[in-house]
Amino acid sequence: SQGDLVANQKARIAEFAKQPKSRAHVAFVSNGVADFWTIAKAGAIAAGKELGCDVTVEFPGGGLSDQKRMLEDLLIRGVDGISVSPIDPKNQVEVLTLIAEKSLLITNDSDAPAAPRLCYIGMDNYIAGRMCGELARDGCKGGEVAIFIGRLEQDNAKRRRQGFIDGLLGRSSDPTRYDEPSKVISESGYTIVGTWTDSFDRAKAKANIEDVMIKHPKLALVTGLFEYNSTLAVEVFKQSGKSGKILIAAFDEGADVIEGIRKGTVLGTVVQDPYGYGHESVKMLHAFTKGDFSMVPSDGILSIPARVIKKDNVDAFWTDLKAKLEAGKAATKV
Amino acid sequence: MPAASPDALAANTRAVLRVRDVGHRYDGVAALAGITLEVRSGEVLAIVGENGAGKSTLLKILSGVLEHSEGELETADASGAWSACRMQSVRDAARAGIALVHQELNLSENLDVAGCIFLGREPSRFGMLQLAAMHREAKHWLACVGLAIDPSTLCESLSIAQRQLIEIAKALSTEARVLILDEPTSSLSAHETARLLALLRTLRANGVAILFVSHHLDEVLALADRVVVLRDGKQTGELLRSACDRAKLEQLMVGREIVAAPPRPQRTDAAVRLRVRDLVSAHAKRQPVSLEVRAGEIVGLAGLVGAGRTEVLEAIAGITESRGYAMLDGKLLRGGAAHRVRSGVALVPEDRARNGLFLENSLAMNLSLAWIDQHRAAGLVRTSGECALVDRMISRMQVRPAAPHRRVRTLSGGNQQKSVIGRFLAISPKLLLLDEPTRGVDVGARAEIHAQIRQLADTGSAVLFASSELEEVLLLADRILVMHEGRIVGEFAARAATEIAIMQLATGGGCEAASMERASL
Amino acid sequence: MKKSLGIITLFLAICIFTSIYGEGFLSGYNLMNLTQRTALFSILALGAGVVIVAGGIDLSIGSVVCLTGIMTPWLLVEHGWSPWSVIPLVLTMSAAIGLFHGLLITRLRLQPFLVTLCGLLLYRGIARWMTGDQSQGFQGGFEDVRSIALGRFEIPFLGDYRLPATVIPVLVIALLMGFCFSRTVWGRWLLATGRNESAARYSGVPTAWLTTGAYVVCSLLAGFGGMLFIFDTGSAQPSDFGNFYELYAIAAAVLGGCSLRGGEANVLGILVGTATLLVLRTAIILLGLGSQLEFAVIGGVLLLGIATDELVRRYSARRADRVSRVSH
Amino acid sequence: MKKSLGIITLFLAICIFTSIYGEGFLSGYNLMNLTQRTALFSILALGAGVVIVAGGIDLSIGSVVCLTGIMTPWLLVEHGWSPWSVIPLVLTMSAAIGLFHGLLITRLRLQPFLVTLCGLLLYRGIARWMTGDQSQGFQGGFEDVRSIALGRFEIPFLGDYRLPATVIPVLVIALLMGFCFSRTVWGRWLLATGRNESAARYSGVPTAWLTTGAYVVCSLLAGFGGMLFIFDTGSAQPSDFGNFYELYAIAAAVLGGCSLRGGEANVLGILVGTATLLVLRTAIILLGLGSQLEFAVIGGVLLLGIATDELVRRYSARRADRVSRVSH
Ligand SMILES: Nc1ncnc2c1ncn2[C@@H]1O[C@H](COP(=O)(O)OP(=O)(O)OP(=O)(O)O)[C@@H](O)[C@H]1O
Ligand SMILES: Nc1ncnc2c1ncn2[C@@H]1O[C@H](COP(=O)(O)OP(=O)(O)OP(=O)(O)O)[C@@H](O)[C@H]1O
Ligand SMILES: [Mg+2]
Ligand SMILES: [Mg+2]
Repeated sequence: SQGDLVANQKARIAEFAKQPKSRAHVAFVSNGVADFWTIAKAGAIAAGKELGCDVTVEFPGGGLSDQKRMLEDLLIRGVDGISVSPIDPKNQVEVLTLIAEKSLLITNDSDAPAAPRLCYIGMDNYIAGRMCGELARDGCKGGEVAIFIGRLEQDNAKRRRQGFIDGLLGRSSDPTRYDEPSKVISESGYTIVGTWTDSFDRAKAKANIEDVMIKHPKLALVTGLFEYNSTLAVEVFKQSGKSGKILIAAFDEGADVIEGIRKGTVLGTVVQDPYGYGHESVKMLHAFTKGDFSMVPSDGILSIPARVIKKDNVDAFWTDLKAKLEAGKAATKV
Repeated sequence: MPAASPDALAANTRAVLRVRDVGHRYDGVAALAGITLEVRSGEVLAIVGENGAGKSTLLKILSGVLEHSEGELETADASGAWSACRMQSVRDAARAGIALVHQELNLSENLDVAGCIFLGREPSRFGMLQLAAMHREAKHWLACVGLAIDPSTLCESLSIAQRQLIEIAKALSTEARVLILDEPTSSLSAHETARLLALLRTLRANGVAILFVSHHLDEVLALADRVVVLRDGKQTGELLRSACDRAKLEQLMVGREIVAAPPRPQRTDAAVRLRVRDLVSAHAKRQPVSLEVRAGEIVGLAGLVGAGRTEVLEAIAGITESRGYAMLDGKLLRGGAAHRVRSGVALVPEDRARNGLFLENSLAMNLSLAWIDQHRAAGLVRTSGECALVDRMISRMQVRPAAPHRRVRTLSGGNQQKSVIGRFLAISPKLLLLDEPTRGVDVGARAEIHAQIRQLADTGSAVLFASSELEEVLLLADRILVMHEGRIVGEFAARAATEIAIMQLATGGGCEAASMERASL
Repeated sequence: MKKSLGIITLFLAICIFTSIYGEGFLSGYNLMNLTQRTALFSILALGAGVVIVAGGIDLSIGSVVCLTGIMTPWLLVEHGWSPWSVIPLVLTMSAAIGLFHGLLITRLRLQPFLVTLCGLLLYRGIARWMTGDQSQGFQGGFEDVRSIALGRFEIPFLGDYRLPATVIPVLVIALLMGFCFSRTVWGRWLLATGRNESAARYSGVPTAWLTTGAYVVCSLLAGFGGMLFIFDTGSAQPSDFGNFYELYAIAAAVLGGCSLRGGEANVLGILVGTATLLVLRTAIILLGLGSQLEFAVIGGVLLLGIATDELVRRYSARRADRVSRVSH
Repeated sequence: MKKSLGIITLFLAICIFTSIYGEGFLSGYNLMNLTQRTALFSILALGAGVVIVAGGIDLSIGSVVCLTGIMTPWLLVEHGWSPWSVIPLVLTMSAAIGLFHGLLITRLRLQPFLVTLCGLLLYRGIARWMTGDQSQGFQGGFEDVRSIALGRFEIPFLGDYRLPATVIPVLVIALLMGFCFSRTVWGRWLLATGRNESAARYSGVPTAWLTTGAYVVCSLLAGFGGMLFIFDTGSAQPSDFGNFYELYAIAAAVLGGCSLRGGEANVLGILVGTATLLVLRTAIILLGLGSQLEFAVIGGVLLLGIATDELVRRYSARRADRVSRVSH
């Protein structure tokens, strides 16, 4: 029946071709509250302005049940299409199905292949994680490595972490592999001493890094797989005089991380393109309301790949991002 | 059981509860030791003693509130067979047919009157309340104690005296074999007291065993068949009614005779300190009240329960908002209680547990709380002065035990009352208001407190007090104002007043009614 | 009814405002969603209410929701147990948690706030440890069991409104509770215990057992609620499932007229209080205010609501006073 | 001192256990970190303590931390204000928040739980709305201002232990508070108000002002704490900064011996209570237990600790009783 639902949605899009919607209303729903999503919001709003359609952006702050509630409420408002980043795709099939029944569904940032989504916009977190792992492998030849991440329940977090481990250890590419977070992994000269989570509490996240430095004094490299984990690693090392002594392979574009890359205390960072997620989501949903299905690639995945930012391309990247954010902010105010 | 005539009394009595060598320790300190006595049906056994003598402790042991640490209790069943019993909870005592009226009020005030009376023993079928029956019965017991209120009134809205009567109704409603009353009359006025005593006589005639504690020796003498005297936790005497009189009891209790203070010279020339005009308390619909108190004068407010004395005092002290005005030394009193205490107006509240005491704090803290503000230096407490003050007040008020660091909860009721009065006497207010100042205080200490109040008046302070005890009003006041249904209906100079004349005004009725009540005492 | 007037007015005001200025508030589908969410949260709020009436507080509600909500799919899906053993087991476990709290509070005389705060940490910790921080879900299965929460009854003439099945247990619990408080001995005793524990004890009320019972009921309802929540959402993450639910539950109960001093019960008020909180959340989305404003709006509206309620009450008390004085 | 014996013992037990079985607990760097974190959280806990002493509760602490923590870099970095205007402004604002709570509670007689719960939602909501959910940070700048929190004093003979500068304000506040409670009229009044508001009023204590003052102090300290927290971490996200800190602060105060019934103050206890909570968190990492177990371990250890404390107290009371009876 999932196939039916996809077909059903496609039929509705075909209807739109005959009778295009005059002014579409589309929604973009994140999986939480973060800077990452503010950038995505800027992209979504910018696209809405370019195309002349209404855009509602929602950030659920309270996990799964909060996201479910927001999606249900958006359906009540009668939005024409929703682009959502499901928190737990395996188990959220019902609410996603509901969206497909009442509206048009695409996913962003983390995919839900089992749900009747028309398209997935984003990148593979496993691949992005691998990029980060390989970045670390290039910059640090062996030693103890610690992983910090907000929490591990999210699918994208799990894949990202696994990608990092596989990339660092130079293993073959296998997204289904899973290493227990509490296990110490010693392979090919590296020892991954553990993974620490903080449930988004920054004071706790900072304390985690400080405490792990005590428990593992020989730490060679850490990675912060969520934006603030990297930022805090930069901060802690600066405060404890370990800058440059313990290397950092970062994720996302925290201001301190960018500064660190410029100074050379951070190896580099893997950035996704949240602006693109937002922008392309709105663009695609808007196209649907005009009956246009051509933006969807044949495999149903619109890939917006991650990039590695190092010392050489950091300045160009930063100015571009700033400009986009400013534009987004201006658009929100209007 | 038919009502027994007085001479049949002895034949009718039968021991129902025996106490043998009972003692109790609080945290290792003995409060009661070697008590041996017998409680008989159809007899009133009065227990008297100074504050802290151990009366309440004994009664609590008998009613299962406290578990005794030494000695034995025995009860007799209907056939007269004795069995030792351990009273580990109020339920055990209730099963043995024993009910207690506590010295301190203990009502769940969110319930209605009927709910309070039947709490723990509600008429029910499979756990369902039978509300109609409950209200019907509640009405009956309320009528017994002479309280004309609807059983569905919330207890929160009642005055202290009314709550006290409800406590009594509650104990009566258990139809216990042994009825224990710990100072039931301390907040009742003569009218209610007379009624209660009559009721207890009827119960006695019906074969109920009654244990009765009171600091009012005339009540004891009027009611008791036997009197047990306690002193420092020990039994110092057991007398038959026929063998005791007031002087003898005082001697046994206090160890000396109490001499009445000489009458004070009347002050009619001194300046008016307190002038109250058309005062109406905001939360009650009452008539406006006007009165004056001169410097050095002690004025007593007499009246029945609910006459509105508390309201007048609270309005003057700024506890409740009011219309009209009160002036102290020609200056209008403004603001709330805090402000007025600073300008020299202090009120000793009626409900000491709720409005007076910090039960979990030390005696010292309770005594010095008002003083520290008056004698502070740049916001700092003068600690050495504070210690001296506490010691001084403990000896002046005769608080026992004289341990400044004891939690006030562990003091006996009378000593708690002394510590509240002490707090306000310590600041020598220009205007001292007292609401039932010696509730629960023993005869010796009462004379002492009266002396302290007189001493304060002699320094030029004005004193206005309300008391339900006519005896106290007559003894202490220079001038007496009588209140009835929220109005001041009369005024007497102390010398010209008699109990009968006051009662006549207070009840709003004829002279006969009042005198009959006195006679029935 | 009269006691709940303030909260009912606030509730209606929000509903009317949202249906005028928002989109689709009165649609059957929205009303159905709101009924469902109110029903789910009410179970927790009623539990919180019982403990509050008894003069205590239970901060562990959210964590019990988490533990039971996580355990249910964990046992069903990961361990393949049958629903017939899982449901009784989970409910027994939550009752046992309540018993544990109650005994610590009444026998050891520990402070309820501390005991249940430790519970807050402990049960979520156990849930996280048990599952290794993995989210748990039904993965599309167990439709039959989940219909306890997902079932809908058709109601004629009401368009696409269908009555959620969860309403039934909630109504049963609420009616039972209302009946208990007003008509049974135990309800009376609980009210008395909540206001003045020693007075109740002196009257022969078994206060320790009643207090313990209140905690058992609260945890049991939290456990039952947790199960319904997971049936409803389908999956949950141990680290955030049920986070802050205790605050919502307590807020709903207090908003509904249960004073934290204990001894005041108002079942209708609790239900309306819960509904108010949830309608507010939906209103924010339907009015298109954006989720950033969610917290600010809920906080602000509630504060305004309770302050106005108090002011109106005072004003009317003064008026009544004046009227009766004139008539004197 | 004697009152805090239980919590001090628990604290020492955890420290000793961790230094034996964990790695690097006694290293200067770790002790420095612990000092710093304890200092930061103590500020909140002391504030919570003042309100608890006054017989109230403040659930908005975490949100005030969030608001001030977010506003400081927002004004400094985004708006380019000078630290000389930002710091006073932020502190004034937090005091104003406390005043607002205090007035609502004392003048309008609203329940503290409800008022501060609304605050919890409101201030975080304002922070999120103000910044558009964008995290705020110093972006490597403002080293001089941040040294309020990041400064370290060399101490001879103590290896790589350096004393965090935050200890100074904390000690000042704690000493002042201890002094106030034991020596000043206002401290006495506050204790009296917390115990029996009505009796305090009859005794001439301006209870409404004292209660209001307690809320002002609490919010002011929360605001100051929030500023130090952001100076310490460098950046924050409005949706999660300071989440649950009120519970930690209240737990620390209660653990340290402040009864939620009010009227009991124990400044030393509050400090040790805070340290206990934070040492526990570190212990979990140094013992290699993994962060999944964090909640369970903290909850379990605390529960064990308070239960043992109570049992020991009872046992010793009974012993004292027996001894005095024999000696009689
Ligand atoms: N809870 C307690 N803990 C410790 N000591 C107590 C406690 N209650 C009473 N005491 C002490 O026991 C002694 C007897 O007190 P009790 O209350 O029985 O006196 P009482 O005869 O009823 O006095 P009063 O006439 O003042 O009511 C007193 O010294 C009192 O301080
Ligand atoms: N807190 C209260 N709330 C509402 N009504 C009250 C309250 N206190 C007293 N009343 C009512 O006000 C009336 C007057 O009570 P008040 O206490 O002033 O009388 P009183 O002369 O002091 O008598 P007593 O103190 O002997 O009962 C009483 O009938 C009582 O029902
Ligand atoms: Mg007594
Ligand atoms: Mg009175």
